[in-house]
Amino acid sequence: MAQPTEYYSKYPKKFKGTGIITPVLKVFKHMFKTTFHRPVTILYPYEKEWVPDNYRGRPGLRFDRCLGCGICVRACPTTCIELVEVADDDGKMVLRPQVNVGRCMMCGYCAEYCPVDAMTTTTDYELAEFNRYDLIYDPRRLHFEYTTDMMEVHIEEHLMSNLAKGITDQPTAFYNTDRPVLEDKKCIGCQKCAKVCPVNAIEMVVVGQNDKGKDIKRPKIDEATCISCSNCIIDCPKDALKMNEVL
Amino acid sequence: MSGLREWIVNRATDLADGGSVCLNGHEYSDIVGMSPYDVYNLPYDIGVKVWESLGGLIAWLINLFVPNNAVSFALISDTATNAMAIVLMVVVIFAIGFVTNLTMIWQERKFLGRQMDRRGTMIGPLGYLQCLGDGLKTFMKENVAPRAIDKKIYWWGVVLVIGTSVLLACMIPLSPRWFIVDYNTGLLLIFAFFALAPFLIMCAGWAQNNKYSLIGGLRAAELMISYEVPMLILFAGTVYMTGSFNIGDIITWQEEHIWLIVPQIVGFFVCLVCAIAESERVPFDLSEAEAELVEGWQTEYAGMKWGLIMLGDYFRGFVACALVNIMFLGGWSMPIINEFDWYYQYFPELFFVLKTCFVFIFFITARGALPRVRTDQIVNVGWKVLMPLAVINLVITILIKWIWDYGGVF
Amino acid sequence: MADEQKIESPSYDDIISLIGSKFGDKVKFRQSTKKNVRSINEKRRIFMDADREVILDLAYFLRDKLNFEQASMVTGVDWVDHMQVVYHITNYFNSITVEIVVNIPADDLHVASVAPVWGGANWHERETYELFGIIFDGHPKLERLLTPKSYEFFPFRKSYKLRGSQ
Amino acid sequence: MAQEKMNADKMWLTMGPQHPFSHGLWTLRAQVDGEIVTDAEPEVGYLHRGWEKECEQRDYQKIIPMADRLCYSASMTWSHLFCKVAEEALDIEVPERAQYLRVVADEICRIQSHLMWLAAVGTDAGNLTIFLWALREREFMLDLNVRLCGQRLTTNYPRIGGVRNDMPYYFERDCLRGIERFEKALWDIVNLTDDSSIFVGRVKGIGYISREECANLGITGPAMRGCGVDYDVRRDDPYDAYGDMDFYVPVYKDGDAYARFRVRIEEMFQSCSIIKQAMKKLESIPKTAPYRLKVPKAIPEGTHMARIEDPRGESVMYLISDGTDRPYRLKVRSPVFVNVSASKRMVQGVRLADIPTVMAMIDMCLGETDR
Repeated sequence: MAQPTEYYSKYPKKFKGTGIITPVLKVFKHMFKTTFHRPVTILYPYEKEWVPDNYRGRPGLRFDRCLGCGICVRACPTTCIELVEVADDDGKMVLRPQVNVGRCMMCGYCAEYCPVDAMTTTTDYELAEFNRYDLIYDPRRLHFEYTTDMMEVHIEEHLMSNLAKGITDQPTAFYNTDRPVLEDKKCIGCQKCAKVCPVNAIEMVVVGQNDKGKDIKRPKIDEATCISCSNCIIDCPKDALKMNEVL
Repeated sequence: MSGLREWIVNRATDLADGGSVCLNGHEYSDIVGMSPYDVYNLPYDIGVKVWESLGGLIAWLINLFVPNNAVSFALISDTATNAMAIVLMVVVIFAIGFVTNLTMIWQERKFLGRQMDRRGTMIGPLGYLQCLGDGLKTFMKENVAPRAIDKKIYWWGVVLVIGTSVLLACMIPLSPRWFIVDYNTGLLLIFAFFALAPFLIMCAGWAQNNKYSLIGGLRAAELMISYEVPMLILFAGTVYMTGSFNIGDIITWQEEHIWLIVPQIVGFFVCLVCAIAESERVPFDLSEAEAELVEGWQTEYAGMKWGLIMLGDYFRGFVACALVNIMFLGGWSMPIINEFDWYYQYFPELFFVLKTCFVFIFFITARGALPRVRTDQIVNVGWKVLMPLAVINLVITILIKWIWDYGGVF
Repeated sequence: MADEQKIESPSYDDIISLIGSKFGDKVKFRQSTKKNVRSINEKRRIFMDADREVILDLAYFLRDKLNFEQASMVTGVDWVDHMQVVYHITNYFNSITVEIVVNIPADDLHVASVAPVWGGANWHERETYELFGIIFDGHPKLERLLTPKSYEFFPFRKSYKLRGSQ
Repeated sequence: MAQEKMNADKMWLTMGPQHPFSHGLWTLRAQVDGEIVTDAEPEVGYLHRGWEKECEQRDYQKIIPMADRLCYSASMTWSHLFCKVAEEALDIEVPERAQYLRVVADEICRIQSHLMWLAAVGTDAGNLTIFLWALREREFMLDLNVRLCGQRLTTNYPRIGGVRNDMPYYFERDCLRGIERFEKALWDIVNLTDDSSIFVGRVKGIGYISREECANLGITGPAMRGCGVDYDVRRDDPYDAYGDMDFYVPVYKDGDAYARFRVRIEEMFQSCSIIKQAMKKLESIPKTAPYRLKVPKAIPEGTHMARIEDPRGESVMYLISDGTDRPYRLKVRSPVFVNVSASKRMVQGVRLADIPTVMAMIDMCLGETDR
């Protein structure tokens, strides 16, 4: 059984009035000590404190890795991320996230949920600007030079079904397990899902012909390349697609 | 430049030959070699020297354009020199007092910073210039006064509080040759001025039309009344021992016999506590207790008024430390090294200030180590602890004095 | 009388049987179906629905007889067609928390105040009043607490829509 | 209320919202008769932002960082509490490693929150050294937060079904070192406060509340244990790994401000002991053990309630879910909200100079009070 500490046991004794000698001596001693040692405060703009790699500063982006899937946009609690069209290295227009750092609350969800580790946290916390518009970081400016492994936050979730089976060494994440499933009756074959898929995992397959002789197309989802971004689900006009959550 | 020097030397020789310049009623030619306890006044001397250069320069410049005019001769006449020297003496004394005060502010901020494990002031060499910067910043603030105030008392209250504080600081002699007037009731007068502040603070607190400042002002009066009495009783002991109200005499007595801290060790600590309370510093800063009364009696004083109040507070702190120094630590006297000739030639002012700063360390440490005392406790301590101790100290002093003088009590 | 005496640390079954015998079908108990929640497994939660009329009697009974000393929380819920007031009452000796749900019809938002019973319920009831408009009869000072006194609407009702939604 | 009766002897002092004593935005209107406080009226609501209503518009995952912002110094316990109530709704138990990590994080949070309180006590009593020394120690605790989860205050560390990340490889060393250092440094601050007759004289015997009154007014946390109620949610209604922890709940029967002060200091020592135990236990759990469960986005229909021992008292969340991914209603029971309602009772009869010290023992945090 736990015991109270020395501090607690001192109390029942009647207060003797130790006077002011102990604190005065303590403070005096500390004065001499810190005269010869450095005080704990640091001269901030000239000296900086070391921050570990997993520090959650502003979000960073690796432009090449990003798919433009928009998971970060939906994960952001403050809606400070939006997808904008920018030219990539080849001059092609692609969708990339742009972050309003003035609104960002550094929760790190974008880095955590990113399926390809394109979004990262950074150790950059000095974000003051003269202008509010300067706080909007476009995809190129989000680049952070010293990205390390610790900054790619990974989700290492375990499936409850796996744990029940006794498997404890297979960490996974939603983008590995969750896949959209089609409710065939509702689908009208409009191909929207195939167009919005950022990884081209949806392929329209002809499954038959209707009364007028036109092809009936149904999306076929390549489960290996799908990243569970749910763009197709959101854009589906008839709510035919649904996310199948594996637990 | 050679023309200037030549001109001044000629004029000075003329004047010296005439023998008409007076210093405190003594002939100029008599000054050199006089007793330091009599009239030799270093600030006045500096004033004379400065005016000789300054007034001489002006007179010479005028003389260049209008040779042998009356104004030039009037500027370097003995009457003008004496008058201007007195003005410059005040300026010099105030300047030195101001620098001393800045040093003490710097000392407090730096020492307090070290006690709290931070750096303290950082601007300038060792952070010395921070106080000047702060003063400049306060000076440039807008001079705001609330509408619903009692204007006359609001302004005169703060002016008089600051004025008496600065006056007090200038009245403290730094050495036998550094004073304004060498008056025989010196210590008594200082105490009288010191006790004037709570009345003014109370008036100023009332005039601001603010509940916090009203309570603060009343607390200041309460505090002062309880701590003025033990202080005066201690003062009676000192005066009884040394037999004089004159600060110079008190210190001379201590120099010749012994520092009063030795027979009056109880009195020294009582005096320290009283001095902290008199200068309204933590842990006795009830009148400006920022936890419950926002800034106490200074709540409605903004900008430079507040800055000057803070400056005045430090002047009062300096006076309190200097009083402890004069009454118990022998003022400018140093036990061994004052045997040497060069000590009284060069160093007494410096050592006085150093000793005062040493006393101030106690003040700083008390501020660093102790929380604020409550109102009822503060009065209890004043009347029930310090007052009896002061009386005991007086009794001890009387006994020692009797033994000293008559070889026995009866 | 032995019955009137305070039971300092009543057991789970005691509480249910005593309340059941005192209030009959005015108070209905609910069973939780949760399997993995520790406090429910170890029988430290009791869930019950009470009629609006008996809430004050129930409160006095809980405090004076069963020694439930502290009102952790009083809150309102807007179910659009009716409202609920939910009480969480705690006993410090066996740390059992009782959850009492009182249904109130939407056209008559009155319920007896338990602030005289437990002082801790005072501000919670004020808050529920200002946010849901439920009036607690017998409350010592039923005024707006968090929102400005000039408000004439009840912001936490479902009929009060927020601007913009995600 | 001022118009009730003109009384020339008494005056109403408004302390707050911009007042050095009110740590945060709130007002205590005190009626004083000279220096004696005869009546008081707390007023809150300056920071009311409809937190509970906001949550009805957000996904469960997105509420976690919002729960962090309920209280600046107890962010870990608040987000923990929200995850707790969501787990209760999902009817799951988190993996063992996550439970111990949560305990470590919670206790670090408790220590830093109590240090923030100690700093506030220092300023309220008029001594800045206590303030700075306590904040210095708090800074080391915040550094541990940074090591563990990447942010100093808004930790966003617990997740529904576990924690965000396992502890980094250097955390164990840093944490044990930091705790050992802290235990020594706390004695320094104890020397400044508890060994100083002036400080003890300031807080002893003021703000008395009896045990029955304390329980009835719903005061919780250290303030309650200073009044003699022997109750701690961690021990009596254990959650996560607290059932396995061996710690002592300090209780004083005096019921004055000094007893509340002592309870908090002793709690800091006990928190150190809990952290050491949890770190020892974490060593025995393999590093590859699961620490986070995959949970569905939507929570099934039902009403759920969870409670936790916040640094300031017992905090409760009451969640009504309607089967979607957003809560139907989320009610927060803030400990300070109830404690501050009892401030009227606490300050009656004390002196004006005692109001800051009495109220400091409540440890105000307005973010969670007004919500």
